[in-house]
Amino acid sequence: MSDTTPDAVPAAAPAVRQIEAPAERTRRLRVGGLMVVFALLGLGLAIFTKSGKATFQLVSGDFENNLLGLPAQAVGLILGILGVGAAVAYVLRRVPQRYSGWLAAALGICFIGAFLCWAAAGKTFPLANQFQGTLNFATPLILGALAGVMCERAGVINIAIEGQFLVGAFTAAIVSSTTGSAAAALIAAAVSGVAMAALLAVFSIKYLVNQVVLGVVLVVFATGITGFLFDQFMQPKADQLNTPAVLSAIKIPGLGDIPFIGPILFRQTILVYLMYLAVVVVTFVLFQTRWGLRIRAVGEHPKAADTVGIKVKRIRYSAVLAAGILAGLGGAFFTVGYAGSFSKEMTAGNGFIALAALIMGRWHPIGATVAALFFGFATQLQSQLQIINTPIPGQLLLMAPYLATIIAVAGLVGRVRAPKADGEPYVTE
Amino acid sequence: MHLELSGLTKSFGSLVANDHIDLVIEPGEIHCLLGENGAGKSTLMNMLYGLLQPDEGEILIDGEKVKITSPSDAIRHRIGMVHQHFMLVPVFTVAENIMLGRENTHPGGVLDRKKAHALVSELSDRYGLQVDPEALVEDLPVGVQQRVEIIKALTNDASVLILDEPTAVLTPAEIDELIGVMRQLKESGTSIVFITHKLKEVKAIADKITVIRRGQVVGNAEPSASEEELAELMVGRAVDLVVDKRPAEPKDAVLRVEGLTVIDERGFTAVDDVDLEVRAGEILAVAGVQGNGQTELAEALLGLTPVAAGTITLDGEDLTTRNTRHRLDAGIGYVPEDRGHDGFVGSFSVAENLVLNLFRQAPFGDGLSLRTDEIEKNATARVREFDIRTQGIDLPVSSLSGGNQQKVVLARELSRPLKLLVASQPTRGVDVGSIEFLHTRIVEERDNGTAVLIVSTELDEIAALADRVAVMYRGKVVGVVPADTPRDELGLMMAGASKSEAHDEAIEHPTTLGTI
Amino acid sequence: ACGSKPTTSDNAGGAKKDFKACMVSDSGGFDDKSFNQTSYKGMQDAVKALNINEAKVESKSDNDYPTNMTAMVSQKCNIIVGVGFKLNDSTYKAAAANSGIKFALVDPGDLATLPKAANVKPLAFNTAQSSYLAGYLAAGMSKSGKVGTFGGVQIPTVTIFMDGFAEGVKHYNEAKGKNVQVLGWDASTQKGLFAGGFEDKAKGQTTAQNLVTQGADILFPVAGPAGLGALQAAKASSGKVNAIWVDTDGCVSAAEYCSVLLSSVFKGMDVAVQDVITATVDNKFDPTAYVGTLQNNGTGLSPYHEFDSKIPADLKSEIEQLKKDIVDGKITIASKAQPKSAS
Amino acid sequence: MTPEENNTDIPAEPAPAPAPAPAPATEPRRSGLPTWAVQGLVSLSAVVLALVVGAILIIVGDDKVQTTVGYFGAAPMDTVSAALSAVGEAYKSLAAGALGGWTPISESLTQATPLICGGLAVSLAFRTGLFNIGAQGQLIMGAVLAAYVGFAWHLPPVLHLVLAIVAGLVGGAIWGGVVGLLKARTGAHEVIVTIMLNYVAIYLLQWLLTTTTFQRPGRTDPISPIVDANAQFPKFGSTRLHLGFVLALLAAVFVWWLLNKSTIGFELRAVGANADASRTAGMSVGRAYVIAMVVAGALAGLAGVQQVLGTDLPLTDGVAASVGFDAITVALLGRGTPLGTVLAGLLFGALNAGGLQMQLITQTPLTLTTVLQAVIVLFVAAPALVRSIFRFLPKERGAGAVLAKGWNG
Ligand SMILES: Nc1ncnc2c1ncn2[C@@H]1O[C@H](COP(=O)(O)OP(=O)(O)OP(=O)(O)O)[C@@H](O)[C@H]1O
Ligand SMILES: Nc1ncnc2c1ncn2[C@@H]1O[C@H](COP(=O)(O)OP(=O)(O)OP(=O)(O)O)[C@@H](O)[C@H]1O
Ligand SMILES: [Mg+2]
Ligand SMILES: [Mg+2]
Repeated sequence: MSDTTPDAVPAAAPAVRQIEAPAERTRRLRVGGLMVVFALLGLGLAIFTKSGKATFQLVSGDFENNLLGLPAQAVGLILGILGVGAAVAYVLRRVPQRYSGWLAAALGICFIGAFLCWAAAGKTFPLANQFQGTLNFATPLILGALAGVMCERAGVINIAIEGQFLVGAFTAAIVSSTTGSAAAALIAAAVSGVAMAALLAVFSIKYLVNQVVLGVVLVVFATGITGFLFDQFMQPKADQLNTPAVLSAIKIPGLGDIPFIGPILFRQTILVYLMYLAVVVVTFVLFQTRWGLRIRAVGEHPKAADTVGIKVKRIRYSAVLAAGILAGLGGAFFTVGYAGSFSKEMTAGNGFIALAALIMGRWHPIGATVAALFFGFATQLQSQLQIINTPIPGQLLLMAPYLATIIAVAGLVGRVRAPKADGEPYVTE
Repeated sequence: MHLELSGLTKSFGSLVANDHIDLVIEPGEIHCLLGENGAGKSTLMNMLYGLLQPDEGEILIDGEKVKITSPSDAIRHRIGMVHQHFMLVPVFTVAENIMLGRENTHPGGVLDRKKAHALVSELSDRYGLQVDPEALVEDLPVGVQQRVEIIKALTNDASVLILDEPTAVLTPAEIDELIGVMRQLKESGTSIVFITHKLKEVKAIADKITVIRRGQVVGNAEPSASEEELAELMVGRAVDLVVDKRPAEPKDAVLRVEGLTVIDERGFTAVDDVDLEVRAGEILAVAGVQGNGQTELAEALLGLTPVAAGTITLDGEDLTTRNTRHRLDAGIGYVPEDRGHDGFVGSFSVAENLVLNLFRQAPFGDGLSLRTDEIEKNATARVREFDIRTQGIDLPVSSLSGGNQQKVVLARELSRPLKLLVASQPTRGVDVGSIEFLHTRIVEERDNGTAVLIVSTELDEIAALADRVAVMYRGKVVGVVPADTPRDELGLMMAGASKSEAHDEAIEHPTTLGTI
Repeated sequence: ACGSKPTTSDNAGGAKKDFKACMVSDSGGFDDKSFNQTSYKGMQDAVKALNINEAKVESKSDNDYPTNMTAMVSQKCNIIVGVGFKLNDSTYKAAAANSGIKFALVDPGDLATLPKAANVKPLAFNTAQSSYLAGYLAAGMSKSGKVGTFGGVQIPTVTIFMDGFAEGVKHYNEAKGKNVQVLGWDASTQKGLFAGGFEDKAKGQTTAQNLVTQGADILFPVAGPAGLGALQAAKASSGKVNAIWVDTDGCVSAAEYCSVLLSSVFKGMDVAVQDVITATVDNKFDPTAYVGTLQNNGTGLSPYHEFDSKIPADLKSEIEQLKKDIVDGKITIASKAQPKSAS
Repeated sequence: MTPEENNTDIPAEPAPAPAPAPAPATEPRRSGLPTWAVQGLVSLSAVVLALVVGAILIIVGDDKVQTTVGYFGAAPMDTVSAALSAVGEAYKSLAAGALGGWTPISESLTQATPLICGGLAVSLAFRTGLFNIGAQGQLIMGAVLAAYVGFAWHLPPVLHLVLAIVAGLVGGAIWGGVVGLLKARTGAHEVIVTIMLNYVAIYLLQWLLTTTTFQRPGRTDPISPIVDANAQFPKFGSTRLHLGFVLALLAAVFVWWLLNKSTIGFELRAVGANADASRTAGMSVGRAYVIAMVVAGALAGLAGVQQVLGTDLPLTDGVAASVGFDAITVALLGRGTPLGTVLAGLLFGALNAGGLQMQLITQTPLTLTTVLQAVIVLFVAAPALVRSIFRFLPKERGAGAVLAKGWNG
């Protein structure tokens, strides 16, 4: 560096911020406004909460012990006030910028707490089961979303998660029924997921098919082919071909005995453990390994990767195929992982929800996982609320998870940025 | 290493980008490639680096024929390259960018970040190229990004290093720094192929100069040749390097900017309390190294970036909160810096792009529907007037050469009545012949009484056009100086020195280029 | 690849009678594990028993009903069975235009509001009656004092089961002075638990699981394939939770779950369909609406199968008695979803 | 580089040999055929290939073939003839059901009607850089409002029909507009919002069908009354084909005009192709998103209108069938252009109509039609693959219309 240039600090180094960027301000007011609305809503619910105790069940199905009884209205009011505090602090910028995310999270917890106090006043709310169900709903979504993360980080759009699910579910069911082996079923599901992924990979990477078109088509194709095979082969011999054994829960010694969370998290099937593993592994692989570095490079700037000697297409193939394993396993959840036999279109749009989770989670494995859990939580909550008979109409409750997702995306997540080269085939001359 | 390119030929469709090119690079020599835009320099180097496959011809290393079918082959043959466009992953850190493709790993493919950091530190110490290994590349100013690119190329221990226009984004001081690195490499026996449009640099460093025109080698020159000689050899005719213009006759201030502050998306202050005035009939050039707020300044003038504080008035009308469309209609013409990104819609036809911000108004639109015939008539006229080389007005603009794309944008903006023209890097990527024409048009616009604001990183262009120069550094205007301020002084101001500091320093420590 | 060509012709049953029975499914398809599937079984039974021809067509969407009905008419069917209330309009329209063809409609909804047609026989089922017995059985078998039910979508053909079930439990409570609770359905407010659809089996299972954690130990899912998720949940509970299936005898249609099924509320659509085809073949078609009841055995409780020995004899005989009382009109069921017979 | 540039003389250097004629090996074969003809040939080949794939499935699934394979060694020709007759029968009935006379043709057109409108909804959004997965929800809302006006109001002829149509357009436009508005205002990704709104719409419909306002009087089933005769589309002769088909074609013409001949369309296409340049040229990207989604929603709403006013369907929770999703495939097959969408809609309509007939005659499951549709689109989207199978096909010049490339528009 020549001595005439004072230093090597970036020219656009963060200057002391006196003025808030207009975009930042808009965002703060938008998010803050939403937070205030929810805070007031929470407070309002607390005011109209029936007096009496809200009982929370801490162990699924245990009505005698492990109950947490709270004075519903008092707790609701406290949470409501805390929530209003958090919202106001956010709007008025009373905490440093980087902690403001925590305020939103705090408000979320306060609101849900106040809501539960309101809904459960005088009743018993199965809290443990709330988390258990969240996990059940979220497991395939997480696997699917992680598959999407792998593909899209490498620059291949994957709208076909739903199709991969269907094929995985079908294969797992048929293999489990014929071999009786859970391992064989899971392996077969993974292999079938890879087969679908191979179609995605070949058509997008080799034949340069528009990846949005391709994804949609693969879903239709998977729907058609599993439907056709179901109609022609599986259904007529359902007693031989469609009686998969469902994986049984395995308790992890030690961990499974932790109060409250042990039974929720560590008495699960192998598939759920594989899901945990997948979250850790995908995150680790993407951000800490050579392969992951290369995957992210080819998804952001394939030409840059090419110029340092990386085989762009080879990395893309490997990422898409590896993702196929995850999506196939996600599909297996629908049959051998949880619900048993296969039926047509049984994945019922879950693959598209996984896609939404992937986008909502900003193409990050942890973000996608959180988004999937959020969705699972909302779905489970609506189901539980239907049982304890809240004044909210059932159909409105059924819509709630979807509306909640829209509110979260519009209010909190906002604009997201996909990997730069996502969807663009790499062509060399 | 002795490198020989023999009869290399490459066509894109019907365009022959490289036509039987022969070139010899001796060990330890700095070999400059000169040529106008689109001459085929990058194409040639991309073939050498394995990014493009030649249609014909061969590459010989130390007399032996080699096939280079991918960059990894080139790397294996110890060829390194700094590309014309950044080959950095913006969302990666410096260290990640540098280790990419040659990662040191722990068992199991886990990245060894420590080693990468050590490598970055080692190289940046050895060549005096300071970078923070942990910084995200997208947060770095382009000059520093270029430094990262150079370090990246150096990590490979290349015997032949190709530098494709690395200096376009550097300050004079940074260019000096780079020249130092190149000399150091040459000492150690590395050969360098150096591509640049700046004749001063060529003269400062070259051992040998090869000139390419329209895909063919048209000759060699000695570093001692004059700039005019080199330019003539490049373009194929005598080139007037100085724009012929009368002194400005400025009138009332048209644009008045007061206390303008722009905060970018990441919360950095990109434009910091800037006051400016541009008068009718004058050209104000905003000089500065890329990334010092000029882009944001121009965008704020157009309403493309929200303003955090300050006011913008045009002919007395406060425009600060008006939208882009209103400002365009109020008489601001705009040539954006990144034309492929902001200037035109590549998949739209030439005719459509020529009315991209005019299509609503008569005669092109009647409120609801488009007048296709008028749009075509306009296109035909503009294409003739601005000598836009295209096979037809209904071809997509993306099929035009860069210079002609730029002409489409300028033709659109200059063909309507303007009060203020804001042009960022108006001639970037345009060949010398067209530069002449475009400069003349801009000066004509000035002479018609339009206020003109040029943003440019090229001191040559500033010298050619400006009536006054405002130098920006870290979002602030560090000074407004007359057009005839010496290059070294401007260069120092671009690095943050105040007017007086720069003046003294320039006399004390002249740069290599400033003295030529 | 090995083996030799069989010599017999596949038309072993000899020439078929010149009669064609036809069926149009609704958009659920013939594999819906519900009324389409059961109705189709009825037609197959008839085809086998009577040695007649058949044709069937599955509808992919609501759009297809009129088309499919017309297609069947052009197939020269002698009787066309439409499945589900969504086919009402197209069936009556086709019937009006083709007086020579007989029609039957499975589950056509409210009989009182159906048009009159001499060649259409509605086949309705008062499953509230049999579900009443199921509710009583469930209440009697519940150890936890809580029983649970959920539906696919809130429509009368679903809620009729849930109504009857809840009333049966209520009757048990009144008769025994107990307080067995029904989770998932409140017959008085007509609010309850729904999975939101019939396809998502995993969702059905979690929904069922939610009932279980609320204490329910007998499940009564009325959600088609999604309801199978409840049987899976019961199976996974290793004996703690049991279930009662609907529409068909679950021990036959979903045999892998027989071990958790106390019984099933069958809806004799297969028998009804077979009967109407048989009657038509015999020229005894009669357009009077058929309502499957406990009395005519058009609906009822399936055998207890594996639970036969576990259900107390007292409970069994009380259920028998209840059945008689319902047949005799001593017990009336309130459910508004019951088919009101044409006046 | 233009030829005249080549002729500028170059001083001090020997004049270079004129550039050799560009005929490198990489240059693909080109023919004199116009682009549309080449595209047509590729599409036709794709259909042929899809039929081959379908034939394999038919053969594999055929009972007779399965039996004869059992003794393939003994009498291989049995298997072959069984296979041939299975495929022949199936495709014969498919063709007959789709094109075999005026009634089948009218049936194909009827099936195509909502697909065309839904496809246009997806296409228009595509051209603006938006991926509208929400045609399903928009269609449902259109059907709800159109049906409501159709059966709850009682108005004179023409007026009633017009108002019902308008109501349907409004319903769809609102449901689509919300997506555009959220995207413009908050950046909420349209893919997420449309997926979620599809679910909201279906649950809303399910709920409405339990209310007395929507239920058929005297019925407790979730089914609405049929709309008044005054609000129904007139039919062509004794077929099911109705005026809605003409509306669908008019809608296509409208979309064509909008995209290619109007100032708004210019803006929409510009935003879709390059949002940054459009913003720089003074266009409001947010406004374009809102407009595109409102119009797309209205088009999908029109598809919903056709479902309830055209084929005299009452409103049920199955009123949308899977039209909204099939519409995506139709739009993609039609490459986002109005004409392409119409043609793709007609093809899919024909396949649907033929598929029902094929099911009826040969008991081939409807899912085969789904497979055929997927494979056709797949091959059409991969001309390189089709060309590598059918070597005689010439290379096509210029790409088709721009479709969204990725999530970032
Ligand atoms: N991938 C490509 N496809 C088609 N034409 C191309 C391609 N790359 C380059 N060209 C054309 O080839 C010619 C040579 O381009 P090249 O990039 O080699 O020029 P250059 O001498 O490096 O110019 P510059 O000084 O602007 O960098 C130009 O006319 C350009 O338009
Ligand atoms: N695939 C392509 N098809 C047609 N023309 C192309 C293609 N790729 C590049 N070009 C043309 O080649 C020209 C040169 O490309 P290149 O990427 O080298 O940019 P450049 O001219 O050096 O631009 P700049 O000076 O802005 O860096 C571009 O202006 C573009 O018009
Ligand atoms: Mg170049
Ligand atoms: Mg250039």
